[in-house]
Amino acid sequence: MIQKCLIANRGEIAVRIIRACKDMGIKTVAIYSTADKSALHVQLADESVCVGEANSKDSYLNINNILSAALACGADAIHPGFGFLAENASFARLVIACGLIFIGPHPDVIDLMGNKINARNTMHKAGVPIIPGSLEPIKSIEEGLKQAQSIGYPIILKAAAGGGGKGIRMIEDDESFLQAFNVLRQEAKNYFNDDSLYMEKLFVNAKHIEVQILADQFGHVIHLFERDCSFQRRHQKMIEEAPCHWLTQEIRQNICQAAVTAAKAVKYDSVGTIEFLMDEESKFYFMEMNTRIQVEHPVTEMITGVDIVKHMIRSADKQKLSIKQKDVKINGHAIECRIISEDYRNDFKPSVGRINFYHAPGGKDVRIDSALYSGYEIPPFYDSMMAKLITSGNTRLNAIKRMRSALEEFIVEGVENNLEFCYLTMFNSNFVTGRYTTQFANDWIKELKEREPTL
Amino acid sequence: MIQKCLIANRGEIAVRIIRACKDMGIKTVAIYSTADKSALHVQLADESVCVGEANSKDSYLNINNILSAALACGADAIHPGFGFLAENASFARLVIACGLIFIGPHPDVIDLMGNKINARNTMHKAGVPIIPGSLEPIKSIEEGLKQAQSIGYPIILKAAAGGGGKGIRMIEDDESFLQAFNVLRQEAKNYFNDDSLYMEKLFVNAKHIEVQILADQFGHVIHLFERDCSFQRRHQKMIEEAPCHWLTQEIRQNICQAAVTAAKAVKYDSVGTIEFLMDEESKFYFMEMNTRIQVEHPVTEMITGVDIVKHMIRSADKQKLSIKQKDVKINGHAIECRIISEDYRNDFKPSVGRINFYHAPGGKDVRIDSALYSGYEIPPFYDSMMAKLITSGNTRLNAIKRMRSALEEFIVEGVENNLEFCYLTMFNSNFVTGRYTTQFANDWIKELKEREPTL
Amino acid sequence: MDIKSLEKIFELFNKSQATEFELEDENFKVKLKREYEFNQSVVSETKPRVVHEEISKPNGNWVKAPLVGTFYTKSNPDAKPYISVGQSIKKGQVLCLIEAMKVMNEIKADCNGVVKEIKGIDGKMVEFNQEIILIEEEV
Amino acid sequence: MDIKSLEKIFELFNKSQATEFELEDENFKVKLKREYEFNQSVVSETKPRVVHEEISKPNGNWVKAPLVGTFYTKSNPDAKPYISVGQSIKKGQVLCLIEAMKVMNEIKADCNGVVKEIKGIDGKMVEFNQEIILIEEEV
Repeated sequence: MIQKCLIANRGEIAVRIIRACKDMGIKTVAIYSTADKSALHVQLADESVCVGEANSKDSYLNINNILSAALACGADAIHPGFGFLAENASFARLVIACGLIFIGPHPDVIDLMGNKINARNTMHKAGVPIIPGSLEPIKSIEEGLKQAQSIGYPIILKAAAGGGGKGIRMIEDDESFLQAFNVLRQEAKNYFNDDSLYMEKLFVNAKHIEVQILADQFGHVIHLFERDCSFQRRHQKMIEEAPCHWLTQEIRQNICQAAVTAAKAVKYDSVGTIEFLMDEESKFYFMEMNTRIQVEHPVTEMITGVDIVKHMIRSADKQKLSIKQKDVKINGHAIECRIISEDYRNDFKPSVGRINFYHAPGGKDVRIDSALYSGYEIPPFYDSMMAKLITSGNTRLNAIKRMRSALEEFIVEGVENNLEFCYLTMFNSNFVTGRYTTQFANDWIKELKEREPTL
Repeated sequence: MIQKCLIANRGEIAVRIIRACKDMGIKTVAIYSTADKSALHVQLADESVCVGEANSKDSYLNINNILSAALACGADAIHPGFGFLAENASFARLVIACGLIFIGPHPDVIDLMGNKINARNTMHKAGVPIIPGSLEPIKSIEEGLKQAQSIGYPIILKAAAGGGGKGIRMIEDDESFLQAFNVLRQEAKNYFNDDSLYMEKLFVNAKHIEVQILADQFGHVIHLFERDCSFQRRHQKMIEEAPCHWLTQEIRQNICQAAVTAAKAVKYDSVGTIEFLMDEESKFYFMEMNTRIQVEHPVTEMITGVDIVKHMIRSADKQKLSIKQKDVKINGHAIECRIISEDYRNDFKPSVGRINFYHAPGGKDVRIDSALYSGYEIPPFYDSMMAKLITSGNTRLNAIKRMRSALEEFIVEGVENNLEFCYLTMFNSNFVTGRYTTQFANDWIKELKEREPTL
Repeated sequence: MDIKSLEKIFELFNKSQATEFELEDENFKVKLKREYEFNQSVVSETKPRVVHEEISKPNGNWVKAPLVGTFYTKSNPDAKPYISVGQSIKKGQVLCLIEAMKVMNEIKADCNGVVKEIKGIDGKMVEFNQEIILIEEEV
Repeated sequence: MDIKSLEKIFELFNKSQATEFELEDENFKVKLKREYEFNQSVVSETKPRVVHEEISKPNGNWVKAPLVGTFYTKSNPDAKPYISVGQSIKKGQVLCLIEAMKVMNEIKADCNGVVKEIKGIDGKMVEFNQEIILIEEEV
């Protein structure tokens, strides 16, 4: 049984994990950089250790200091959260080599799914539909051009080791392919130290649908239904919901079953997500697998009641899944808005500073996962996500209405933020009908910009 | 269809009702006293009207000003919340006479249930078990003495028009009966302008169990299961939970059915609560009916998912109940702590002042209904309840654990409060086992006081 | 450095939006600093009213609505208004009506004086304590 | 400076929105400060440290832990400690060990000086940047 867990992260996800640990009677150790001395996760944990300078690479990515802290504090497990070291297989292996439990999947799966080409191949073999495109790294610019022509433009060119919206180019024609190929290859080398590229057909009006998976170390895999994460700006999710309004029962059944097949194919043994693209004809294709807890997990928790983080900890602790597929039911609808310190009127420029006044909404069917408090100083070194606001309702429209009034109540003063943007979105008719695709957010932001003088 | 609702209340319940109205697309009018100019409910409503001086009788009980405000603003309905005018039948009749909708039951039921002797008689006739005691007002001290002797001490002497913990005496023997009778009669006259008294057998180790009722104007009545409100200090509830841990399925079925019978007997047509006492042999007796929304309604909302306030508004708006008894299921367990500005170390002395810092807990399964914000000045004129913290879990123990860590996160600086008291209670073994009765809180407070030097 | 000047400096500082102030001359040096007011937005709505009262006080006394209701300047739509700005009035004279629960309540002057301003709007609601008519008292 | 004026100054300060006040003239100097209170509880834990640094700074420079690990004053349990309070040390001299990932890291003096205080505790963890040894530099 895990007795003490070090949380190798910061912000609202560190707070989320600390809360889960407290409920389970697990002691918590927070880590922090010199810039995060008064961050909320530090104050909520039982113990805390400073692991380095403000810059992530010196602190939240400082594997030596993090492991030393875990060992010196007597922690027996490490939860990586998301981002930072969450999908770093070498870190996971080191954690295990130190005799600690890594709260996440087996490092081999992280490796396998981290390389997007290997992931595509694995899924293809398992019979899970993948997006038309390369099955191995593109050898040369000439070969790539041929491949692109045979798939048909537009295509999307990606770094095999990429992720999180980085190392991606949309390609419209031969010319832009020739221009982009070597640039992206160099970028991939710089960012990920791996210059392998591959391509996929680009679906312009597609839905981003992902299925939440729970698995244990005894071969049990269940799904918690799907999320609709099509609201994206530059491949970054902003608003998520569960379930996906568009799906028929039959397609829901098929996509969730495909996700379970995918997870079983890689002997998945933790909490994870299978991401799919769904085209206008409701055909879906495997995109990638996230081998970690995700930002948007609360919408699934809201509609199923299942505590995903607790299950992740239990699975890592060699416990069997305590629920069966038939126990999981969809109850209503949930929406999440990521509250970020970015100025939506100014091209989402990040904003830092002191939260002079913070007031969170409350009441029925409202959940806040936040790392903020009145007087907190947002440091300029990390991600701009400050909080997540999640609402639910019997119906999708009720969840939207709840979100509207929760956003009206939400006050974050001192930094620019996207509260107003989210609020406006909750009245956009495309959003309200739920018939939006991955293209929508960009168009909507453009439209808002054009209407700005009249707003 | 109700278009605009005036909320004749303040504090967290006003905020709660405003939120429900917003979700339903109903415009809201807040009323406030001169002392409540910057209260949260005023800021959240679409409009607000000052209705009088700080003292409740000049503002929140100022029927003329409240009705004028409703008419002048074009409101078509008034929600009274709880306390203040919520169980004032004359007010309800005036609201209706003004052509407005009173969001509550028919005034005749308020009257009938407001007189506790009539309520007992009505229930007795309907076959609902009542506590052994008087069936009509006690005519004289001599007759009362005889009655008390035949019931057997201890008994409880009550004002027929009383409520909210006022106009009540516990009587141990003949001597204390003779001492108390005339004093209480005078008190009843002063407080309620009605000196009728009655008596009931006093159950020392009893559970206070109440059943939430939903009804409409078409004769439909359903229950939302029971709450355990046995945690009371001086007849004031402090911590509530749903469902009651102690009940077998059979008893639960019986008590809920009795509540439905009770509501049908009085042709109840709104949201209400039937309160029962349950003795050590699990026999239950009707105590009284609350013809209003109650403070503790959120625990029932947490386990059933049903929005009680919305149903109350719909029923007043002549809509049929949208759910059936078979749709209502208990899902897990929920606990509520009333956060009050009282100093538990100092005999729960009320405390007023400025909230220098306010930080509410968040995360999964946590609900806050609060009227606080950083910088808010608590006025000395009203109830000491500042906020309600509600947590839920798959099991009662999980709800308790969630409550513990939520209380750890909760910061209210500037006024004395009972956060620490609630926190300590969550570790008390009698509370944790759930085997506590109405006697428990008083003993526990005494025990804490004795242990105080060592705390 | 005398207290009078100091008083004035504090007053200027308090009224200003400055968060820091320093003054140095041959004889003395003063320094003032304040923290940012963190809940400005929430309480700001009450501020204009305060400022307003301060400015208008010197000119007279506001008659405030003693009850909630509909404000009328005349007894019926065709009648002449009870008062107009600039008019002299006598103690006890009717200034306006406030209708509440279908009852017309006459609001009367509690001193002799001159009407300086009428803020209540004909046919519109007035809140409790709302300033409706400004009277400069005759002395 | 008489008590009356002081009283007045306090009064002005208390009433004002200022959190800091300084006044200096030929004869005297006054300084007033108040804490800005609203999030006291949340940030208070960092305060003792700040105070400590202010007090101890004049006496020397703290050697801070450059990594997270276990602090040792000696190379093995039976050895003599590397340094003791009062001892003179030379630049480059080993002051202590910090063990991290089973590697012993020698922490060396970056100046000549005298050991004034050892805050690291033998066998206990040190955080990044934690003050471990206070050295008064020799000049």
